Amino acid sequence: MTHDSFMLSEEDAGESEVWIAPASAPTEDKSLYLELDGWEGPLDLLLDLARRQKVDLRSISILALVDQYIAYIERAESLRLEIAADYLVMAAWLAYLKSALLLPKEEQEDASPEELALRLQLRLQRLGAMREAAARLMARDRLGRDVFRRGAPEGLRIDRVNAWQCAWFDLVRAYGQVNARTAPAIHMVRERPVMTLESAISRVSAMLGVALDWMALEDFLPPHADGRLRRSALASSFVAALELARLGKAELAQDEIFGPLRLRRPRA
Amino acid sequence: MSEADSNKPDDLVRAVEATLFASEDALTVESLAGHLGDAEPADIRAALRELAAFYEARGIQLVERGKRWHFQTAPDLAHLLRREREQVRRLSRAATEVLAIVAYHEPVSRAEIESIRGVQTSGGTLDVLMEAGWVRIAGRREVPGRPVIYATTPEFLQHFGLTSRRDLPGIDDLRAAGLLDPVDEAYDALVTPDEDVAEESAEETSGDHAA
Amino acid sequence: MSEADSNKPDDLVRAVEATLFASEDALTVESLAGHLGDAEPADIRAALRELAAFYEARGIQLVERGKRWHFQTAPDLAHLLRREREQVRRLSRAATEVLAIVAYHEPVSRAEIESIRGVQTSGGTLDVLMEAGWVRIAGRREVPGRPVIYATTPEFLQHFGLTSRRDLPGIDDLRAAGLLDPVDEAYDALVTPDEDVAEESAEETSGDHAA
Repeated sequence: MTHDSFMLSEEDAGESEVWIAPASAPTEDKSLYLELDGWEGPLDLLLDLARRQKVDLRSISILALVDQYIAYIERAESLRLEIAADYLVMAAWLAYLKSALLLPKEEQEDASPEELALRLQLRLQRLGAMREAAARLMARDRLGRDVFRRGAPEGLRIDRVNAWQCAWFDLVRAYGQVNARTAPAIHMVRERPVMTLESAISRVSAMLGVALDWMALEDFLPPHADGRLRRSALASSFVAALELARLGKAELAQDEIFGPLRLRRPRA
Repeated sequence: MSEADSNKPDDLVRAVEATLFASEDALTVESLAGHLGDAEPADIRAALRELAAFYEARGIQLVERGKRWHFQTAPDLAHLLRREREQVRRLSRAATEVLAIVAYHEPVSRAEIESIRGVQTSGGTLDVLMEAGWVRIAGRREVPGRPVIYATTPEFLQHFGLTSRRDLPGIDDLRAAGLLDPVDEAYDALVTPDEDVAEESAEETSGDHAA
Repeated sequence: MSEADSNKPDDLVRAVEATLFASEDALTVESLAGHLGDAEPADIRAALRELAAFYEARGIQLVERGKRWHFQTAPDLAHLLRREREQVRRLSRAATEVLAIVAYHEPVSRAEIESIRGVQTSGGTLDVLMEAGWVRIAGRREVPGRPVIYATTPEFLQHFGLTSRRDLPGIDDLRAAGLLDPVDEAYDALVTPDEDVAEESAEETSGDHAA
């Protein structure tokens, strides 16, 4: 029997949910032949034949079993049924076993025929036990067939929410690390654009010399100073204005708090 | 009606009841504890026992299958529910035998399955059982060739209504009779002069077949 | 345990109980009668009433909605079905750095963060900080490309036990040392005529974050 035909016979056997052991089928020869495709291999057939002896598997007659099997195969051949090779191999082996069992006992190199017979019996017992176990298993109250889970469960769900943790120290240290990492680059370009007090004093006093009237402090700043340079220039120019006023070289006016600061040359 | 008065379970019992009832899957004590905040596993086990006893005679039952708990209908009502709700896939005879062999012998390799059945097992048979969720690959045997070994799953226990593998029908008898041992071991046990082993195994073999 | 003795409903009640439990839909009295053979609708109604009363105080309840009956989890236990589980997770080093930069320099764009860190910042990092509730989007910078700018939240202050961002340790010392000036900003101040950027960023850095 080929691999494929095994598959086929499995499909066919699937028709009966709780598998009924062929042993319980009628023992009539004809039905036996018709079931040929139903066997799961020669051991399966042997087990079924053994069951027909209606005794405990431990006390079956191996000789009778061998005869039954060989007779079965011969009848199948006479009916021109296709018989898979492994059934024929088993038949040949059983014929050998039978002859060995019948011949007077001698010293043999191979295992003794009694040992072979006993091993065959043990195998049949084991397969029989699993066959029964399978039947009992299939006959249990099965979920989805005999007993049922709830038809429409609401379902459970756990939503995981991350609770992030970060310690204060880790935060500060991380910042320190960022700075340490970028510090060398910062040193390279840290030179700031500034206007020194000296240059502010000279610029403001020079511009006061030509101014005719009040001028806002901002007007004294270098025209192209932007950003930080402008802030520096503003601060320096303010201090320069204070210094010039102290020296009597400038007059300062501011009409309101935070109002514009104005500057002019002192009236002579 | 009057029953309701004497029928006020405590909060944890109600919570376990509701959680198992709502769950799509069977739940372990641990996963129940996860759902029920800081409930102690011991308390949950007590609640499960209380519920199982409470539902015992009802149309719904609380059962344990492989350390997982779920509600299901009472088996004796199968005739009412079976009619339209047959969901169980039909298994081939080969597949049922292979399933039994895996269940009773696990973990077991394909070669061991084949040596019991005396026939090659088509790959499709094991695939069907794995697709059904009843059999899984349980690793490899650390022998030459490192063959894959198979075992059953919690779903197997659930489906066949087994609390654990020890619940498998007749497994104790089979084990005692040596019928789960390989032929070689059984043979050695039979022919060694140590008569006790042989006697014992023979007795129990004949004993359990009547059962 | 002893409850089981006094808890033996009659057959019809058990059958109704199991049928409703196993059904995927809510069932009318008529469809229940159909399932349960020749049961009288009146008997089924009585069974339903008995079951509803029986389950009233339990974790499961039998309810009628538009003449259809079904079991459901007790409403007061609904919170068990959708549970939030807090998972404590430590902020990664990259995320901690980004958080520190946002805290010290806010409001700050992703490009600015990257220029300060000297490495690219994955979008996921800022997402994590926003999920944690510590960083928020604070608008867009009014410069070409209008980049999103980020700032810290009140939850950030709370988590780190700060009254205001001024409490961040060492910020004044760091600023005095010029360590807070990102490389590019210092350079930009020299070469770009766009005064607003520098002004704004400078103002907001020292501005009132106590609010």
